[in-house]
Amino acid sequence: MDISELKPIVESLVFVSPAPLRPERIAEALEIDRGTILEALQELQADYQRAGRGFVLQQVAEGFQFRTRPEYADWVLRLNRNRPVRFSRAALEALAIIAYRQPTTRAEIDYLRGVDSGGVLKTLLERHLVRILGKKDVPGKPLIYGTTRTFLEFFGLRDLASLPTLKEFSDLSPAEVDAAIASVPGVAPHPQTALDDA
Amino acid sequence: MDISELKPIVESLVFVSPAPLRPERIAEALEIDRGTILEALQELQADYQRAGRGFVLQQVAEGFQFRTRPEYADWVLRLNRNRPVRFSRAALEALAIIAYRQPTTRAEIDYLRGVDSGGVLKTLLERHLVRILGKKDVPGKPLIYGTTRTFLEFFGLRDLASLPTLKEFSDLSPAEVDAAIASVPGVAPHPQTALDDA
Amino acid sequence: MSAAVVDFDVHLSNFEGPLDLLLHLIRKNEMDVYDIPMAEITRQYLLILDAMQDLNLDVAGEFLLMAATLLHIKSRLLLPVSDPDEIETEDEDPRAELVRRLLEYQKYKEAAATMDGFPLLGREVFGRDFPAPELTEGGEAELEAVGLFELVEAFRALLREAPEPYVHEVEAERLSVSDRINAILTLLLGRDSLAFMELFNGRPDRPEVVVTFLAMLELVKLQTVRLLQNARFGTIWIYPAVEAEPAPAVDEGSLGYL
Repeated sequence: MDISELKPIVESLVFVSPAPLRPERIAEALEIDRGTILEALQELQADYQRAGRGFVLQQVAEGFQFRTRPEYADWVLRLNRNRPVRFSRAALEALAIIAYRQPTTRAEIDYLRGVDSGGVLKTLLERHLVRILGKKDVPGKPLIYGTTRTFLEFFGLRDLASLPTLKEFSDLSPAEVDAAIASVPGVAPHPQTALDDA
Repeated sequence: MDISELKPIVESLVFVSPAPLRPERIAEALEIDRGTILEALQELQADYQRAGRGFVLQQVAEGFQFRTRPEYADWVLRLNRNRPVRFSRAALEALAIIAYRQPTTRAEIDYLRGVDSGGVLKTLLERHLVRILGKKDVPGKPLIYGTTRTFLEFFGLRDLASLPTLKEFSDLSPAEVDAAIASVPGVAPHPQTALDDA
Repeated sequence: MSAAVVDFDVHLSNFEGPLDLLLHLIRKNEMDVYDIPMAEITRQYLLILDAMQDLNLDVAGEFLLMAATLLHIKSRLLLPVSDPDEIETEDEDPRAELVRRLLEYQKYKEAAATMDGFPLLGREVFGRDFPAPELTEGGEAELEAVGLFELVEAFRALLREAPEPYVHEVEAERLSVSDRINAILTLLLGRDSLAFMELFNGRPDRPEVVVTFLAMLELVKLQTVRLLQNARFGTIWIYPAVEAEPAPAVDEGSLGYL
């Protein structure tokens, strides 16, 4: 099959998929090598970009998905009468920490933000942006958290590596943070006693 | 707004609609007369027809909808057939009960879920997530069930001890437990339509 | 209260936490984060906390804990250094950990702001998060038992489509749940399945959708019908619960968790 025949087929498969479609799955279904599929996808991507269409082909969460152009957001929201997705600053901060430091623990998030993050963590779990990866092999066996595929889909990221690099002001190693958490009563603050100490 | 500006907007609205979209609804959302909308839709229809695309704009009962070209139906079916497994809520519930209470019996699972679990239990056995450990030494000799190595692999757990304990969920709401369970790889969460603020 | 504090919109709720507040003070006073004047920043920080308490606002424990930390660092800076060697070894600058935390926090704060600037799914961009009808009409797909969630989703979609009620046009008799139950059962007579959408003629209005929903729930509760769906958000099929031949293979025999 040549690429001009392949393109509309690939297009239809991406179109019917409710989630980003991986090139591997297309390759498997069509019994065509992944490289050729990827080529077709990239050509389609360029075609859509060029043509001033209502939606474009985006590479996201290790797959490909059609998505509307950002400039039409208001119209879509008006049609669906939906409220747009919103994140509180607290949720975004916690999410950023988890995204960049995963696997990470609740204590680490609390320490880095300087405030209790239980509530936001719950919200992030409920929204399937964050998941429990398991338990950390340290005393107390705290749960460790990481981001999900849904996180990549929400933020339109191809994979975790495509997160923008952090501005390096300083870098606390996980070991340093652990040590600090152990030595600072910041995790469960008792304001009165703390004030007396001072 | 002239028709060339209008077309991609209309295109994006039809694209995001799960059901056929009536021109009246588009007209309402965009505050543009129905005739103009209909004109844009018909032009789009012709564009898609002409271009040899993977899908076309079709007028179906009461509205417009993008549909893949009928000649690609076989490919779509092939893609669909090797779709990743999806857990039903019932299967997840039964699996959670078995994971946390093993060794456990069918009667116990039925009792805890309040419904018959024969069907889901069969599915879990077929998928090798659950196995029969033996028979319980009580009258009737009911079969007892436990989880398998496949279960651990599927959920990315090293061993059963690394399953988060129920106590760790104790101060979490049922919704959060759901979220935590659903955030496990391979378990697709319900697609979120409108997310509320944190 | 000093002018420096008054002129600034004193709301701890504007700050994500004590680190955020400290960063604000450092930036506002153009202080060098690597050489923070502890006496001055502690003074300003405490003034803001006092103002909060004057306003009877609850000051979160984290803010008080940071106040304690600032006072502690300040007092350690005031201690005379007896042995110069001591500084070289264990005792680094008492401010060091605070500085590291501030810089680290700033890093994630900026990352969060950057991420918020991305085109978000459901805010700036939208996809098709539902399987296309092509996927659900093949009939080959395995049927999954429908749960309450899917049912409610289907009705929500209908309600979005349904026009607002024309209050005076609604006749009370038309809206009886028991009538609707009978109507559904009649439709089912002699058929082995019924597509959910067949329950509605043309464009239903809201009361009709709601009454049909209630009738369906009632029928499910009475175990008179079973609901099956070939894919999430696919067509919902209604089957009579008592039937000559078994329903297609499904995950679960009945409406699992209703």
